[in-house]
Amino acid sequence: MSETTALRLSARTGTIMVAFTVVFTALMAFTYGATKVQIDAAAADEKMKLISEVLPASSFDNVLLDDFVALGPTPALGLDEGGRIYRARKAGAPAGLLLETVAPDGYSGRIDLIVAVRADGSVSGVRAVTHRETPGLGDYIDPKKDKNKASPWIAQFADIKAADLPGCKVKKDGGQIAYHTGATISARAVTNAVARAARFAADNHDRLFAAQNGEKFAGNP
Amino acid sequence: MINSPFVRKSASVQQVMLKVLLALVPGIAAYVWFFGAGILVQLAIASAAALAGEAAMLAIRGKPKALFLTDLSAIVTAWLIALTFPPIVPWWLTVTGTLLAVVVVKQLYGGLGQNPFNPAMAAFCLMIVAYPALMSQWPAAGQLDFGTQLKLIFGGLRDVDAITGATPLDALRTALRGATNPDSPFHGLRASQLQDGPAFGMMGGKGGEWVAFGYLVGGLWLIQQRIITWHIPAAFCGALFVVSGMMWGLHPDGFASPLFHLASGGAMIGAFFILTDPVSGATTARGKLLFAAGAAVLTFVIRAFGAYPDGVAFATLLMNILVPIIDMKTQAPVFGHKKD
Amino acid sequence: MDLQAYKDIAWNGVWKQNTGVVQILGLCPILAISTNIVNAVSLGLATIVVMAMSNLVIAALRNFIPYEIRIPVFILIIAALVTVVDLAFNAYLHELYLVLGIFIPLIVTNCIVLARVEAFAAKNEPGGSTVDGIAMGIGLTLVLAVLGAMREVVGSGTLLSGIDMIFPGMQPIVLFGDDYPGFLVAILPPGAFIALGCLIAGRNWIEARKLARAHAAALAAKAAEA
Amino acid sequence: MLRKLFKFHGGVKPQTNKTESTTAPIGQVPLPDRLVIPLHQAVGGHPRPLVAPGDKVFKGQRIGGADGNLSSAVHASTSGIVRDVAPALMPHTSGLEALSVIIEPDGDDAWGQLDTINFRSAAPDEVRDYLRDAGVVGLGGAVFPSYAKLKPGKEGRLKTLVINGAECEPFITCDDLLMRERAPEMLKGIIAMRHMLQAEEVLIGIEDNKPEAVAAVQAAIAASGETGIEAVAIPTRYPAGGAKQLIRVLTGIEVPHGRRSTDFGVQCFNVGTAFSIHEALEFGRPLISRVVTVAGNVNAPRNYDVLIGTPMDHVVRLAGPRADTDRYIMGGPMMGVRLPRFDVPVVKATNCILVGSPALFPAPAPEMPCIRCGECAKACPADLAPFEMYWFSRAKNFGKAQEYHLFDCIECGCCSFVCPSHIPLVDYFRFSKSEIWAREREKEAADAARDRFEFKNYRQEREKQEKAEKLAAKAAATREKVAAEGAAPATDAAAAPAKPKPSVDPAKLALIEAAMEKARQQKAQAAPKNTEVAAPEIQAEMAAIDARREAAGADKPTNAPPAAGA
Amino acid sequence: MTSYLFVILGAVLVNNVVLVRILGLCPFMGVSKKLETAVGMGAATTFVLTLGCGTSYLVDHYVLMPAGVEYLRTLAFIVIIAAIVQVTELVIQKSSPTLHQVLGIYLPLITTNCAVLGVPLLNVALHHDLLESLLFGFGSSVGFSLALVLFAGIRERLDGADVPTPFKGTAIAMVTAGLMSLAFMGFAGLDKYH
Amino acid sequence: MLTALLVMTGIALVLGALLGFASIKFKVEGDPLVDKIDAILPQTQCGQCGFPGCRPYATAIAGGEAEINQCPPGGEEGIRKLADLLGREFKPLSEEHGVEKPKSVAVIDEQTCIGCTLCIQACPVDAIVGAAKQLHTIIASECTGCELCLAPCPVDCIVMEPIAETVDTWKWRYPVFEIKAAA
Ligand SMILES: Cc1cc2nc3c(=O)[nH]c(=O)nc-3n(C[C@H](O)[C@H](O)[C@@H](O)COP(=O)(O)O)c2cc1C
Ligand SMILES: Cc1cc2nc3c(=O)[nH]c(=O)nc-3n(C[C@H](O)[C@H](O)[C@H](O)COP(=O)(O)O)c2cc1C
Ligand SMILES: Cc1cc2nc3c(=O)[nH]c(=O)nc-3n(C[C@H](O)[C@H](O)[C@H](O)COP(=O)(O)O)c2cc1C
Ligand SMILES: Cc1cc2nc3c(=O)[nH]c(=O)nc-3n(C[C@H](O)[C@H](O)[C@H](O)CO)c2cc1C
Ligand code: SF4
Ligand code: SF4
Ligand code: SF4
Ligand code: SF4
Ligand code: FES
Repeated sequence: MSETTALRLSARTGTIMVAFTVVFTALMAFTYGATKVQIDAAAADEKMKLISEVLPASSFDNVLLDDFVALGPTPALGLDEGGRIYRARKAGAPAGLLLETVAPDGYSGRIDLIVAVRADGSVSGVRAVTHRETPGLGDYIDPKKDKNKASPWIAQFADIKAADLPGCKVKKDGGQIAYHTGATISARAVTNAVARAARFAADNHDRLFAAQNGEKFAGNP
Repeated sequence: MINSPFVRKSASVQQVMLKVLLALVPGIAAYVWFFGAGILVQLAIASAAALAGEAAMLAIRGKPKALFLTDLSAIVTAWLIALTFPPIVPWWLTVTGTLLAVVVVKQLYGGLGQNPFNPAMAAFCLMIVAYPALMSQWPAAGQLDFGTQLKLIFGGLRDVDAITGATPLDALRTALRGATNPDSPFHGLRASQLQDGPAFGMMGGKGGEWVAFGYLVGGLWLIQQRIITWHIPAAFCGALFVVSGMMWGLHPDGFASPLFHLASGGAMIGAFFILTDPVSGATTARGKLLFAAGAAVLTFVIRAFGAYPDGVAFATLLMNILVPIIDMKTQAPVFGHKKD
Repeated sequence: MDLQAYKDIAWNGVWKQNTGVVQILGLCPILAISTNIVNAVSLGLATIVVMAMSNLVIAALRNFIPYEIRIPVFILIIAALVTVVDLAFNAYLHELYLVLGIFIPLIVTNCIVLARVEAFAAKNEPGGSTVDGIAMGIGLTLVLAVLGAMREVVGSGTLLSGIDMIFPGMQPIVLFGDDYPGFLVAILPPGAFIALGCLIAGRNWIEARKLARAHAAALAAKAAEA
Repeated sequence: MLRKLFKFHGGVKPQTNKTESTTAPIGQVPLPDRLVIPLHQAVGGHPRPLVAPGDKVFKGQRIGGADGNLSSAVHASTSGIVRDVAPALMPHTSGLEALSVIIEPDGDDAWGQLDTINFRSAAPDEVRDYLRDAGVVGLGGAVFPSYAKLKPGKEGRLKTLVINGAECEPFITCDDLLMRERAPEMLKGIIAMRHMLQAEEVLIGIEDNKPEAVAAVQAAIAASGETGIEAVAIPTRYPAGGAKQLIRVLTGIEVPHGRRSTDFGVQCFNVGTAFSIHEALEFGRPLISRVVTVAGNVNAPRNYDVLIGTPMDHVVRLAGPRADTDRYIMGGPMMGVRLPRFDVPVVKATNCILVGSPALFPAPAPEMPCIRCGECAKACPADLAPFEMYWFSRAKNFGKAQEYHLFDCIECGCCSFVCPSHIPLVDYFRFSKSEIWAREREKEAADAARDRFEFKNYRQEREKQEKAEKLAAKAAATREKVAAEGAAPATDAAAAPAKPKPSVDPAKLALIEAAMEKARQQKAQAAPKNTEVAAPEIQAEMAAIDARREAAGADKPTNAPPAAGA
Repeated sequence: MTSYLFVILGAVLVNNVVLVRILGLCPFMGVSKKLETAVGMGAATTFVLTLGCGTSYLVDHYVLMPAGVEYLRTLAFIVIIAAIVQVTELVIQKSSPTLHQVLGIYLPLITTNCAVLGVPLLNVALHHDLLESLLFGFGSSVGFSLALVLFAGIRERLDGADVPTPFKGTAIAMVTAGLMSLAFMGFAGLDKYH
Repeated sequence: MLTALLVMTGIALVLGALLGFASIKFKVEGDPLVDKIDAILPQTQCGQCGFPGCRPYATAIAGGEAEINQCPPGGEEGIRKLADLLGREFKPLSEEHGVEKPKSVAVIDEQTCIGCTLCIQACPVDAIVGAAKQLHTIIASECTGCELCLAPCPVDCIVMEPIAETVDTWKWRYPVFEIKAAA
């Protein structure tokens, strides 16, 4: 086989490959463009739905998703990549904070949480956003998976007064939070993360609300 | 058609298994003495389940029931299940575990002699994965009377935390891990202090160490009877001692002592009765040493760093996976091909 | 192609050459996603769509694809189609999209899609290929559904948990009451393997019995003749 | 002086059951009515028959000549008339027949002419040929032609000559009695062998459960005044008598499978063989009888000097078989051969006729699956892993079985003896080995067939080509001819317009004509003559058949259907 | 340094691609009947996967991310991997025809060995740097090869077992894989301890 | 959209060229696999497999055009070996290609043979010797038992005779102590 035929064949296959690529990438790019708005809207909807579960929609009146401070890596919240804290305001006054938090020590790795803390420092609600806890054992931290639909485990965090926060530990560790026997690790991870988040919110409350929208927040001085 | 040899030694599988059962008796006796007669109930439940499972599968497969039910191998499996499961697990858990061992892990492979995995240990792993809570509840010596044990076994669900104290292996491990965690009540404690608790005896757990001694006695008898060879027990105990001793020597406050490792959990029954299972274990001399030493290292690693309280069962299964290759690679040189 | 040919292709896909229990392909989603029946069937449906589309497209374009680069081209097409389906689900069937999560992109790497494209679509005309894709997909969905049901029932004693995410308001069926302790292993990887093993054995058993019956019938017929 | 002994791995200690048959001296057996002497009694090629039915033979007369380079002769055990040379039942598990000479004794027991040879003065090759024609083969069980073993390896000399008097199998005592009664003669045979092998030392290994034999041999050595010969008592453990095991015990040398022991400076012979060599060299008597133990389910177990070819039941009758006798076993209970019938002949390999009954050798308990307990490996004297070989033999995975050294197995039976699962392990190994051998034969046949097929294709190709060339040449010639004659036929054609196909090219016609002519010629010739490939014997055979057929009748022409002529 | 070790150990044992992450099962089931071929397949996959991880990292970081077209990730990765596989196939076909014949349909199927796409995507999700990506790819494929070879060892022996007829072949192999996966659960928790 | 196109086009160009080049650079000629398959086939050359001999069948298998279960003389054992070599599933002998028979050799009836040479031409391994109008004989050791000589014989004088077992070719049987439900 001579060099030239080899080259010509390479060129031919290359061209055909490119033709297919162009056509199908175009198809994808087109779909992407056509669906992007819809997808973003759907995602925002979803987020708002989740937020309303931890922070009643009636308790704030700003566009929550557009009012946030950005965080760099923040060990206090378990964030090693950074995240956001959304600020809820009612009639311009601080109504609460919504913290993206990570419990790094779940049974199967990190558990992404959102923790809502009211202006008075009490916890308003908690949701696990993503987790990989063992199905049927540790996944009760997610109310969708919790068998007890009437009063899911995570509901214990709805309304913990600021004064009760020192008791935000699982019972095994001497706190108030119940857990499922045989799956303490998951419960402990979530509980400790919530306590840390609430402490963080209390410590930085004023500075958080004072910060510019979208500003990079430096954390505890 | 019968061909030579026309004479045979009088030996049978039944005899072998019977001796293994007899060798378990000292350990069982100590078990009953320290922890109560509940274990006897468990032994009975497991034996019945094993025979039932085996009989059902034999019937389905059209194999001679009388022959295989009396070979006693199912009973050995059943007893080892009963002895390695906590003595107060509910009856259905023992039954499920035993049935899985006999039906899935043994009979699906064709029955006696053909299973690549140790049935009893596979059952242990399946059950501890499925019911980590129930499978981690070991009562302390003398803590429960027979009536309570019966109630626990047959009484359905219960609040387990209220009855069981921390078991030595589990407690020490939780504590050792807690010692480095500022959130934990154990923060700052040292291994030697932790081992002062009422649950601990001279070497291992209170009572438990005598059970282990019973297994040791029975195991030595098995060696004397030439049912098992010294390789596996020696390599297992030796390697476990060395590995845990090394870590302990480097870090006496972070790890339990080698004697504690040998005397606790499944170490002794594992060394003499479980890893020695001829069917699922290595068969060549060098292979046995490798197999048991590997199991010891894995046991230590799982105990010290893993998620489960004891590592013997998982280590056994993991080494079972390696057996075909170990056996293949450790063939002794045959006659005329030795290097000496 | 006549009706019979289509029927054959369909039967082939659903039973004779079933991906999960005969060809032993496409196992990863089968094992990973069959923890409950809702997830399983949802993914199965998405796979049917992808398989039908990729078989159709590739059968139609098969004459333009040089042999040496067929695999990259096939994969390109499949990946593009999967992404399109993924984006479409995301935008217009958001609820369902959330249930399936990463499972849709995973279809790209499902080897059964490529295997069918290679083995069938690349050699047949579009009509039959589409039927083949759908039939194979149905076969896969069946396995997924049975496996999902088995594992869900044994593992947690329920059926159709998570159904409310697709049909809001529907409740899962609780089979053994709240006291059922569950059998976690069934939901974990070991349970997946063992359950699929049993499923394959079950199919073998049915086939063997069918064969034995046919054999007996043939013998009887012969005897009647004689 | 105590010699340092070595140990071999494994081995077992079955009940020996030897004392009963050692109480009486070696007995004599009356002449039977009929002797059946199989021609093929030893390893190696099949001897050709040298007698025909009706011939008169003398005792010791050669009736089967050694054939090929690993064969040994067979002799008439007594004088009498050859009744038949035909297949007869063999003392072999298969129950198959093999070519045998059947002699009706005339009662004279008259020796024919006996030549002797002086092994010290004759050339070694001469002595070996002499022993081959004397039919001396190993009497230890392997029946390997002894002359072939009497070659001192590459170095021309040997370190140790091992004489095997271990007799480790239970029940058998023929070597024991031979050593007790005929030690001096045996010793003379040993001296001859030592001379031929140029051996430095001779070690006679005898299990320590035969003190009388040890004493007798030691006495004979002392009496002979020879040095460098020693009778060594070795520990009683089966199979100490296996050549490899005995060499190991006495010298520490392990001879691997597939290697010659002379490469390691040792050679091993049975005591009975030594005695026969003495008989042959000293008196010119070929191997026509041997000591046979009759034991087992008989009232009076005893050893007899038995003529080769004697029906076994004829011998056993003397020992008084019990009523529940259900089988004879040739050899011991560990390695013996189950016999198809009671009246099979005693052959050179028959060291013992073990009379069996269901009570004495009960059927083993049902075979259970192997539990990999390793007992068999502990017992295996060849250091094998029998359970692995079994596992793969059972699955008919012969490649794997061979990877575990199947062919190093000496079939001693120790593994089956100890197996708690009662698995007939050796049967699996025998099965595997014979399957592998069969497969090798098939493979060889296939390879040969491939070669022949390819050769035939090549030949046909060549013939076709030659034919084509010839045809082309001829066609060219014809064409020329036709062209030359061109004008005339053309006018012919024009003159005869009635011809149906005027368009046919005359050249072509001519070609066809030529081809048909050629075909006719070819048919006349012997077409595909295939005789050049046939070997001379086959040519001869064909000629013979042709002759026979010619003789058979003149109906040959009428028998030929028209097809053949067409 | 130790963190790199943990990346490898975690990928080989704790989160074994096949037995715990359930990826790459088709070749795991298909090419494990003989030890020899399992070793070959393991080697081929290790090569492709490690190379694929490195290449996809580079393409992701230096092409896709700067261009802002991350949604093409799946497509780009799989096409790159397919090309690597194809080249590997050609090389194997040339250098070892028997291996090629034996690996049969599985070589092209390396492309859809879920692990081969899954691992690079996991690299992205786990924010691995280049070295980590390579190690993770290597560890995962070693884990795959390890599981494959051990499984083949057991399956070779299973050939002789008297398995009930319906379970003969793939079914009992599945059960075996299940028990292997169970055994590997014993490593649970090891990766979190550092 | 344009960036997406550019990026993917670039990738495709590079890869496409690379592949095209590799497919030429590593082109394979010949197929040693055929030899391996042919070595397993029994070389009976009978054509029962549907191919004109063992090697064509081997070529067909290697090319993926034939199943491995079409050779009756090779029997189950042969299929098993092929399955092993090729990593395919074992399947029982395909019925349409015939059944496994005991090994036989052809024998020519001396009295009937007319020496027509037709059998010589048919025999693929030259196992028949003889010249025209002469008696033909079959060399038993070279006859593969393919039966190809039976059909052409105009006087039907060739018969197949199973090869008798001798002490040398006798095989130990599989030790069956099958424990059935009797107990
Ligand atoms: C595989 C295996 C695992 C075991 N695991 C534990 C365990 O985690 N904790 C325990 O206390 N005993 C365990 N045991 C049982 C002990 O050997 C002993 O029988 C039991 O009485 C507890 O004794 P201890 O108080 O020394 O732990 C286990 C036994 C086996 C064979
Ligand atoms: C397979 C398996 C999965 C587990 N998954 C979880 C889990 O998701 N969450 C959890 O907290 N514990 C889980 N565990 C249990 C932990 O290993 C540990 O035993 C337990 O959390 C201790 O809790 P306890 O103190 O209530 O007994 C799991 C155990 C096993 C065997
Ligand atoms: C297991 C086994 C046991 C044997 N036992 C004896 C024995 O006891 N006596 C003996 O002379 N030969 C015995 N043989 C035969 C010897 O291996 C060897 O063939 C013989 O000693 C060589 O001598 P020969 O050629 O003179 O027969 C035994 C062979 C085997 C395989
Ligand atoms: C020394 C010895 C140890 C054994 N250990 C076990 C064991 O650990 N687990 C088990 O299920 N069976 C054990 N058995 C019984 C039997 O070998 C086992 O059930 C086989 O795996 C069944 O095929 C043992 C038997 C013997 C002789
Ligand atoms: S003695 Fe029998 S049961 Fe034991 S390993 Fe050997 S063959 Fe198996
Ligand atoms: S028969 Fe073979 S395998 Fe068995 S013990 Fe003897 S030499 Fe070893
Ligand atoms: S059937 Fe077998 S023996 Fe006959 S030609 Fe075909 S491959 Fe050769
Ligand atoms: S003689 Fe007949 S059967 Fe024998 S190989 Fe030739 S053609 Fe075939
Ligand atoms: S589906 Fe994952 S490898 Fe086939």
